[in-house]
Amino acid sequence: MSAADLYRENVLAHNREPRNHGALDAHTHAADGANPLCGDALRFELRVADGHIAALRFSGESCAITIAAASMLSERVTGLDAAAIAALRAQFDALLRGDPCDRDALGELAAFGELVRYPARRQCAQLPWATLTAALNGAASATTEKDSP
Amino acid sequence: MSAADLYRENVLAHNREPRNHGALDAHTHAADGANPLCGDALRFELRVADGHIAALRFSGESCAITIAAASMLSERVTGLDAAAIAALRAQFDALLRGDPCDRDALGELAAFGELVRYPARRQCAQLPWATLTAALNGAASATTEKDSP
Amino acid sequence: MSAAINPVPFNQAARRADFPLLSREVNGKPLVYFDNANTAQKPQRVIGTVDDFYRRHNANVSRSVHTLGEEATAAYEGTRDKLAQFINAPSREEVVFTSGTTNAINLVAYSYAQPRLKPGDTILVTQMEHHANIVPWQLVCERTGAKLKVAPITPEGELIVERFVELLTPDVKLAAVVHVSNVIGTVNPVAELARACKSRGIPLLVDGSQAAPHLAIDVQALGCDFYAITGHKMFGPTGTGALWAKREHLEAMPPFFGGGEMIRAVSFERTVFADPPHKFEAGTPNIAGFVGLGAAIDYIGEVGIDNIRKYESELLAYATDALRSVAGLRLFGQAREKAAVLSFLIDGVHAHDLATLLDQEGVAVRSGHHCAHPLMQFYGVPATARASLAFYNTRDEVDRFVAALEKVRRLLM
Amino acid sequence: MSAAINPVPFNQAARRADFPLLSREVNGKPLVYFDNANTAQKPQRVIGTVDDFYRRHNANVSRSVHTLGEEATAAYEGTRDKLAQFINAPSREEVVFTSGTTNAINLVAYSYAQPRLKPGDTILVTQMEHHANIVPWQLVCERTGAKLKVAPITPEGELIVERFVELLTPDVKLAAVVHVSNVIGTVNPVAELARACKSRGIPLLVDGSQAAPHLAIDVQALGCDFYAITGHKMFGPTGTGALWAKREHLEAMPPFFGGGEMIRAVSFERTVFADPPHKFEAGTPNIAGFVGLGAAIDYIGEVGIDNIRKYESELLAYATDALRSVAGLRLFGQAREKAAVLSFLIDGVHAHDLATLLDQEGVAVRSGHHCAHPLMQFYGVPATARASLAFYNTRDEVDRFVAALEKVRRLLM
Ligand SMILES: Cc1ncc(COP(=O)(O)O)c(C=O)c1O
Ligand SMILES: Cc1ncc(COP(=O)(O)O)c(C=O)c1O
Repeated sequence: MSAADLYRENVLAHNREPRNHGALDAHTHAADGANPLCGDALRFELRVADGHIAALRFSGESCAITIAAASMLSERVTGLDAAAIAALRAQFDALLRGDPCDRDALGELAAFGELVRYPARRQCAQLPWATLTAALNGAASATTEKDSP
Repeated sequence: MSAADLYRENVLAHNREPRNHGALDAHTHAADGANPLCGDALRFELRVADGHIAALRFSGESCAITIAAASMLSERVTGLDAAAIAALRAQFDALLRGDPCDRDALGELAAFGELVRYPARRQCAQLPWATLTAALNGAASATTEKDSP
Repeated sequence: MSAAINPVPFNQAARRADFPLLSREVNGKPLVYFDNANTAQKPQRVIGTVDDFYRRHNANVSRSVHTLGEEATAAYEGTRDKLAQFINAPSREEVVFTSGTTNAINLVAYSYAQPRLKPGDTILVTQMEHHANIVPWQLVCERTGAKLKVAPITPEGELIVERFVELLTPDVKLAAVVHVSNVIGTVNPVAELARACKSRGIPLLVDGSQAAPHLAIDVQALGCDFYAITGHKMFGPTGTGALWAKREHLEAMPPFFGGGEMIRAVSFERTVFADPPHKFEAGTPNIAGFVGLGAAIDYIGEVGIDNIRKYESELLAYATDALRSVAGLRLFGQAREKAAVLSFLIDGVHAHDLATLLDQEGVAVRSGHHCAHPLMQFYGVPATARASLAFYNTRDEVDRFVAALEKVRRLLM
Repeated sequence: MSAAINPVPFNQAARRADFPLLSREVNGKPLVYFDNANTAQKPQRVIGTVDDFYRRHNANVSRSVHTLGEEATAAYEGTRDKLAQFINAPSREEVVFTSGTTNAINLVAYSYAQPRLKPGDTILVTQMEHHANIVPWQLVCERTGAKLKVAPITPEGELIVERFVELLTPDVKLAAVVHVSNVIGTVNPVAELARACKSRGIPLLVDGSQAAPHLAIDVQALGCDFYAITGHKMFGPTGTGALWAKREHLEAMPPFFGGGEMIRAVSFERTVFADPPHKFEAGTPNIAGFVGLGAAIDYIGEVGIDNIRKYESELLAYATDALRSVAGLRLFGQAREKAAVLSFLIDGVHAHDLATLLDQEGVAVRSGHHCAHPLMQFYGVPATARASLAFYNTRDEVDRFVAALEKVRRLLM
């Protein structure tokens, strides 16, 4: 299947067995994200210590792109502080736009570079970022509407 | 000029020197007609005796088609009663639609048969009829809007 | 069956060839266009008519007396005659041109409902409505203090008619019902609903967006008060549509948009409005679009709406059977009277992933809420995938669609 | 003059050849199309873009995830970027697509003016407005108890700016002014009016229908609050247009039409609306039309709006001189800043007879009130004939027009 470029093995694997899935007891931050494209919902719960993410979990029913992005994201940002996450998000947004970006810093998340060819699906990969950022900022909810094509 | 078929000599002559033009003292019926296509206005004043038109006059600023039609009409209907006028009007409407009609009965008015090719101008020739009919029916005003293409 | 019933011979392959876009490839595969409920493709006759209009007859219809203006007006107003005939309206003056169904329903909301509604009044809709037949009523309710009531449906996606009728209490000032659901294909028993409304003096608006391309419409036989259609779903150009309404309603309704073409005389002191339908048609309309819509109506007439309905219902039966063979597939909507629209999900697979991966196989389906959030809430899903068929689709396309589905399912499992 | 000022070389004959309709004959004569203020002709690029859209990319823009849907969305939303650039809007989100200027102004009337107006308030317009910039305000005044005030003009057809400014009293809640008159061509000093409005906190709406095809528009330099345009007059398809409005206004305005595409979430209990511009764009838009409008904007850019303006002003001077040579001809409107629109009458000859007889000579002009009754009342005539020129018109056409006028005059005298 030619969509194997987007739905590549590691994306599918993260979708099948998402890392850091579930609820996080005693979280310090949380936010609910919504993708108005389809009504999908995502929840992030975090424990922040000394300004760094000590642990995080996500839940919600979503598409494979959102779940894989959330799963990869959860691994990538553990231990980082808000500034580092914001910098990484900027790299990720550049990736989706097809602009030059630091693929090494993004690690597995670089898989979503294929979304350049799927503008309508970009929000799916952006929802975890929007939700995580909302949680870090103390906001209760986030939507990807503004990011839509 | 190829429009000479519509603007033929007798039409132009009636426009230049309309018959029965002006106001009618001691009229028994009157109505104002408006052509919404252009804002043209026409006024008919009649003296009806024994159900027949004894005299009529028209006034107002209008296009050559309206004036010529009013002028010819004024000559043609003098002496007729409402039923005869209605019958003649039906013939005239058929003429404009290009349907079979009694051209002899219409007399000079048959010149307007050329309006088949000018649907936007038909209202101009219909305005005198609408105004005359309104006056006969005791209505104060008439418009040709419903007759528009 | 016999020539008397179906007088127009139907050559499906020839008809399919009338649609240039259908020969396109997508992602290296021949396109299977199964997103017809979203918008339909256009036959060459429609495309060519629009093209020809711009090349040879383009002019404004605003009462120009020159030749181009008369040609444009004749073509544009000709569509009004065709549309009146297409829906069997008693009179061409009852056909108001709009930019689509959404515009048509909002016109009724602002110009009919708004002046009539007061607190305590209600508008009755159904659980299966499109947002276009919900949100305008919510907005007018907010402005007037009226409320929305919702008639329930069965899990199969059929309106529960007796509940609908029970809800027609004296507080109901308008009922608004979709003729054919864009999500689950249900064909509602509009004539029956109209009778119930009529006997209670309640006007009925019918959202015919999805009906016009698939079945014969007869507003007089249906007995409704308002009927809304949209041109782009009936093989016509985008930006076209119409509201049919009974003359008495149109005459009683105040004008909606102000501007040129809808007036008889304007002064700063007093403005006199034109008669319907022009009273509701302010400004320069989508002239080329409506001329194209006329060609679409001619085209449907030539194909034969009964041929379309018959062919599509056979194709629907075939597709339904084929989908049932897919493991873990859940079909939404199994109404007895149903248009060729199939909403579905595959266990454990999200609708968007389905749609994206099907697209890689050249199959265009829609995924999402289909502008029918409340129906999604009823089924307890955020989104579905939807295959909506037209008479130019084929069994072969259904087979390719199902094969692609199997491939996608295996990939994602 | 120098290449630096006018960088795009302008080949008028080549540009004229871009418009297929202009090679048409009417009544056996080569067409002279002088009805551009009514609607403009379309270049091949626009016609071809619409055609190609229907043939190869047609799909709904409603968030489809399939390839056709993404292509259609990219093309459609691409026009929003182009339009934002064309009028120098600060942001693409401030560009709301409408079916035309009439729709755009009515949107402001219903969604901006209506909630703000109360008895005693006024809206200020001018004596030279098109009905589209009068009647929506009359209707909203009727609904709210507000009143219309009218700024006067000189016999030459210029707005009396000091009177306009004097009328900007605290009761004025909105001023609405045409940028370029469709009847007499006057170009109003919008930037100056906007400054006067702004210093008094009064929002200014500009009806730019006739400006967009003729001169460069920069809404930021103009300093207005709302700017309305219509696509069909700027060489684009019918049924397209836009309202530009400052973001703060769009955010404060409640939604207007309800339906699909303008919501974030719908339930029967609570509906959440999308952000501007989508909040105001309910339903399926005129997709093919807007894709074509993008091509029209590209085309204008290629020709060069400054080339257009310069060429047209020379043609206007030539046509004005030529008309002055016709015995008994009265010209309406002699503003110093004037677009190439010539309204006129010949003594003793009615405008309709002029138009019909000119049409026999292949010359298309409009006759009537031009949707500007109050301006006709100002001049004390029921109707005028109007020749409105575009950059594809030529001096030779002006000569043929004047010759035809002479012929008509002789016939009718
Ligand atoms: C000055 C002016 N304003 C408004 C309009 C209305 O534009 P539309 O009919 O495209 O809505 C026109 C054109 O008819 C116009 O010339
Ligand atoms: C059932 C139904 N109603 C209303 C609409 C709205 O039609 P439009 O978007 O053409 O205004 C649609 C299509 O989207 C529909 O399917």
